[in-house]
Amino acid sequence: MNQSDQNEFVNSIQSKFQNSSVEFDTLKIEVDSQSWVDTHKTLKAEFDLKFFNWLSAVDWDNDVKIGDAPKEPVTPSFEIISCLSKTNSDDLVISSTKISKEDPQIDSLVEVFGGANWHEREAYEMFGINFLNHPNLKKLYLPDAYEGNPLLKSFELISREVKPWPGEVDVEGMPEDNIVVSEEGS
Amino acid sequence: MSFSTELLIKVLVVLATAPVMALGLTLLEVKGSAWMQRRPGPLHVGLRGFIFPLATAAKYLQKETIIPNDVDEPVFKWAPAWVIAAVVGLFTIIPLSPTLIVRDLELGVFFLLAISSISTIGVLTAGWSSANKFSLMGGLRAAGQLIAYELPLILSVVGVVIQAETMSTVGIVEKQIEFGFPFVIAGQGIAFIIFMIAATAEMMRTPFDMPIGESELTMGFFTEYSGIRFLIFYISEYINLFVMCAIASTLFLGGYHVPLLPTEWVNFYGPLVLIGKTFLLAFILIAIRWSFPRFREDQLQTLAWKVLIPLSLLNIMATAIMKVVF
Amino acid sequence: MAQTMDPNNMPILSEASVSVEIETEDMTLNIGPQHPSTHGVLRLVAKINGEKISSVEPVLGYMHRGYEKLAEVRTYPQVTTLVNRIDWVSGFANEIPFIAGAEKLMEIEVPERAQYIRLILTEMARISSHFVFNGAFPLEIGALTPIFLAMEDRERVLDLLESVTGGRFHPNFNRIGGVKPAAGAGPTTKKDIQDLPAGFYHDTKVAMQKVLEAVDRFEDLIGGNEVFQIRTKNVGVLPKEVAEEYGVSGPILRASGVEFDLRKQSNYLPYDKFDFEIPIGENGDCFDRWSVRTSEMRESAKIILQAIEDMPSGPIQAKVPKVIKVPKGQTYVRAENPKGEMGYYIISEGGLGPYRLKIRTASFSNISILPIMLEGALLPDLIAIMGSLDFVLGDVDR
Amino acid sequence: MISYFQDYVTVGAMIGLGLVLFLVFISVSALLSPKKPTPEKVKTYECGVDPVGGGWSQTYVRYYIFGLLFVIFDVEAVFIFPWALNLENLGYFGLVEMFIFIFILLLGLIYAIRKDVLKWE
Amino acid sequence: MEAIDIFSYFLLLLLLLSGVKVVTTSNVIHAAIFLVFTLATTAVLFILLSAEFVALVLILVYIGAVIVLFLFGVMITRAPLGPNAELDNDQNKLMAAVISLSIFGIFTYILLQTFDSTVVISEGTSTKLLGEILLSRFVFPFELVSFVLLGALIGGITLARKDNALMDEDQI
Repeated sequence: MNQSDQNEFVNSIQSKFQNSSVEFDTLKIEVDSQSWVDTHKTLKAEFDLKFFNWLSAVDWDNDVKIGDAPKEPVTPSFEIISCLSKTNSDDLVISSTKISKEDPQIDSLVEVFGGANWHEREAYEMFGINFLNHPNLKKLYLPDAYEGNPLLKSFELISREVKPWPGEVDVEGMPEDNIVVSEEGS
Repeated sequence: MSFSTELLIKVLVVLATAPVMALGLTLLEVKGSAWMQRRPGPLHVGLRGFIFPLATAAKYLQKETIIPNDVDEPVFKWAPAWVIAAVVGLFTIIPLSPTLIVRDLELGVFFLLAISSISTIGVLTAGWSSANKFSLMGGLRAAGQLIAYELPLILSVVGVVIQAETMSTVGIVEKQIEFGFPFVIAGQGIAFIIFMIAATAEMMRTPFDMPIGESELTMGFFTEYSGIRFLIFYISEYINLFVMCAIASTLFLGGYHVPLLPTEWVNFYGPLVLIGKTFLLAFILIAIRWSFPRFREDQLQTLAWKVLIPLSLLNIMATAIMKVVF
Repeated sequence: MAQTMDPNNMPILSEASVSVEIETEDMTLNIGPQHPSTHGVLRLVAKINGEKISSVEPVLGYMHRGYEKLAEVRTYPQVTTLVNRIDWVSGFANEIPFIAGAEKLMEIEVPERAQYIRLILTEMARISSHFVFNGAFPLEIGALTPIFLAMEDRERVLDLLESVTGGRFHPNFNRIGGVKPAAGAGPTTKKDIQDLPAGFYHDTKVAMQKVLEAVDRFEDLIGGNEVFQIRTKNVGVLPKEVAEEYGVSGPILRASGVEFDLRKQSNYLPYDKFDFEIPIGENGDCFDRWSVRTSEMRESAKIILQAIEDMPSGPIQAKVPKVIKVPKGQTYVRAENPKGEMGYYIISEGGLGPYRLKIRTASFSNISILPIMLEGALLPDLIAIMGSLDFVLGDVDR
Repeated sequence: MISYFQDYVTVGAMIGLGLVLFLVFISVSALLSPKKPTPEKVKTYECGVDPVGGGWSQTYVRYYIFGLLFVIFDVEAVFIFPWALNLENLGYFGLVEMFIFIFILLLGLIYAIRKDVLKWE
Repeated sequence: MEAIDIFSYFLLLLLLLSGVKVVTTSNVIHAAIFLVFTLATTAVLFILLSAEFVALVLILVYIGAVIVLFLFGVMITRAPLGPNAELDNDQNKLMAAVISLSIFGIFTYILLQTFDSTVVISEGTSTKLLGEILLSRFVFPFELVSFVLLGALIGGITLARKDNALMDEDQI
């Protein structure tokens, strides 16, 4: 748990995966979509990351219907993100890979981590990403007849059409600089 | 007094008392459970909530009775009748005193067991005719449970019959007076416990309430019942509670008799004593209901077949040996 | 479920062995969405043979509110009100990892007193959540009394939460950089503001004493009940390997024998300053899950009592800009919530709101093992297993 | 003889009373309660979704065995009662006779237990 | 005893009607319920014959147990709600009529042969007496009954048991 252990883990990951970064205490590795499943096998077998935390995706696009768009131009793509961790320390690894938006498909992780099942189904319905070899790829939350993938940046929220973004930003006044806070009650 | 006038009066008395006893026990249940759960319970209806059960009954009377489309209508509609008829029929043999009894049947106890087995049919047909999976499962569970616990119920009574040498309920109480001890002390303690467990299961009260099991089967065999038919099942349940506890007090606790009181006054204190004992037993069952979770269906069957039935057979043998040898 | 036999491996059938076997067909039964014990609107499509379950498929989405999408069109302070409603049984605890994540991206140092207040209230949320569990779980397996006792005891804790935050279920109390002043403390621009209500320390001590008493009572009333024991012991055993593979966290994971508690392992709140234990189960059955949660209440009460004793003085709010803009960056912050690990993966592109917010909820992963655990169980065990997982539909569906 | 018939007239009357109670309740309710069925109301309850599968599915065979066991022990109980009344007269002979009877049936129960038909899994 | 005679005939009529309904209704559960009526009427007839113990046994064993077993059995072998078309089988009707009529004939003949003009005047059989006779005069049949019951139990278990018969084979 102490700092040196943490670093040891980070170093070992970084020596194995070239494309890795530590940003705000979060260790993230970027891999090729071809080696997606193999990466997870490696992480599970060699780094003892047995705890499947979550899996999700991000829709990178500058054409954002609502909300803030990225300031710099990005290549439109889906980023698949998964999080693995340990059950004896705080170590965790975020793995990510990018796939094209035209033909969004990637191998399923279900055979490595059974827990990926529902997470992949969620990503499938929310982004339209096809997980190959998934045993039961159907919608998880949305009704079967629902059309569209709600978490795409091109998906519009009806409520925001009525009240355009960013709406009224409410700012609560912050306490002055040199206030004295009473110990307990008056 | 001619037989027919007497019968008419008795029937009218039962007609008045049976629902009153059911309401009284309902009140005991709501107030008792409230007391156990540190909450006030019904307070606002009538005198500190004391006519709450009546208000509940009145509410059910004017509720719409929904009969789903898919049910088998005649069977569905008449299913509560089996239960209530069987339960009210049992009032025949409850002795409030040697003379205050609807009819002292020679086969009293046997009659009790025979008639009470009829309600199984009501429950099973209620479950089946509802055309609902929860009801069907509830009905099957109920029937499986009723038959499994009817045996210990029957067999635990045999011990009493051996000791009393009669099946008439009045005869059994008189025998206990003659003995000087109620049968629960005089050798039938185990039988009493078996009887109470089996009776609780027969009444489908917690911890034996899997047929209703609201967290699994929503409402078991009466999931589809509403309004008045639900009320009839409900009232039958409490009438049954009264009858079973009254019979238990008669068979094991000396019935209408208490020591030291003059026997010539039994017609006056007898009813009070019996009802007192009955409510005491009912309160124990209520306390059990509000402190236990329910068994699982297989655990319940195991308890009946592997513990209670062999135990009650052993009790019969032991009682018989005692009777013959001594 | 007819089993296919391997023709090569088939023994010679004698007349006796070809006995008549009455096979019954499976029946498809919908349990939920409108069912008394599915904690809301979970639907399980179960294939059952008599009382035995051959397969279960959970159907989710009856409560899906699309928080991940909504968060993309909310400012950071607004998101706090959303995440309150994820696991509404412990609304306060949901805010912590999100706020901590935003603070991490903005590189704000939170004053110690604010940290302590957060910690106390989080533990109160945990206690109140576990009280609900201690009422609901016995209720599901048929004991009707504990829920009344649990609700009565929980009320004291909720009253305390309300006295500080002004909200019982959805406090929306955390601010980026600190916490709000106490409920009803007047305008925040005053020179001298009040951060905790009058008599809070005393009331808390009394309430925690009551909580400790309540835990003893539950251990007696529920855990000591023989029927409860035979209904829960060796029922729904979850091996720790399966739990890890499916991302099952929190008390369920610990009941399976894994000593993992983010309060010890991570540093999102100053838990390292307090002395407490992590209760662990041995068998990973329903009884262990109950007992781990119940012991956790005792530990939480201890933490609160310690925190009250050494509460530091000082400000409750760090300096933050008036309009909060989070710089570009990505981080994952997780916390040990009553239901398990809750985490937020925040992707900020420097805007008013997050570009993408992935919400990792505990109950979602926790109930994803239902199909595995329920296979071959009896119908009453389904209810016991489901109850022991202690999920909240808002936490599943988000 | 008269008393005997009076016994069962009374029993008949009491069971009849149960039925009368049933009918009284039903008719009072019919007078007081509304009747407005709607398609949703009269639909079979299955947790708020349309019921799966029509008609009836089969149920557990286990219950049949319990039923069978029950019939057999019920018959046994019927034989025990006349014996129990008469124990004093029958003496040791009756005792032994009945013990043999009970013992043989207990064998049946033991057989059932040994064959695991009372187990659920 | 005029009234009792009339009542008896009424009961017999009821018995006949419900008996006919048992075999003609195409709904299995309805048939079982009509069987209950049939048995209940029989029980009342037994009471009229002053065999109260037998009457109660009929209720306890037949209505309380055998019918329940029937209902269980019906529900295990698929009991769709409402009429079951498969039960209306025309080709067997003639055969059924022949068989039932011949059974009826045989029974009538035997009963008339045995009781022809015997007037049974019963003063009520005390159950005590029943027990005494059972364990003295009929003691052998009585013990035999236990074996019959045991046989029925074992047979039933063998038929309905759900475990794998092959497993036993291996163990032997």
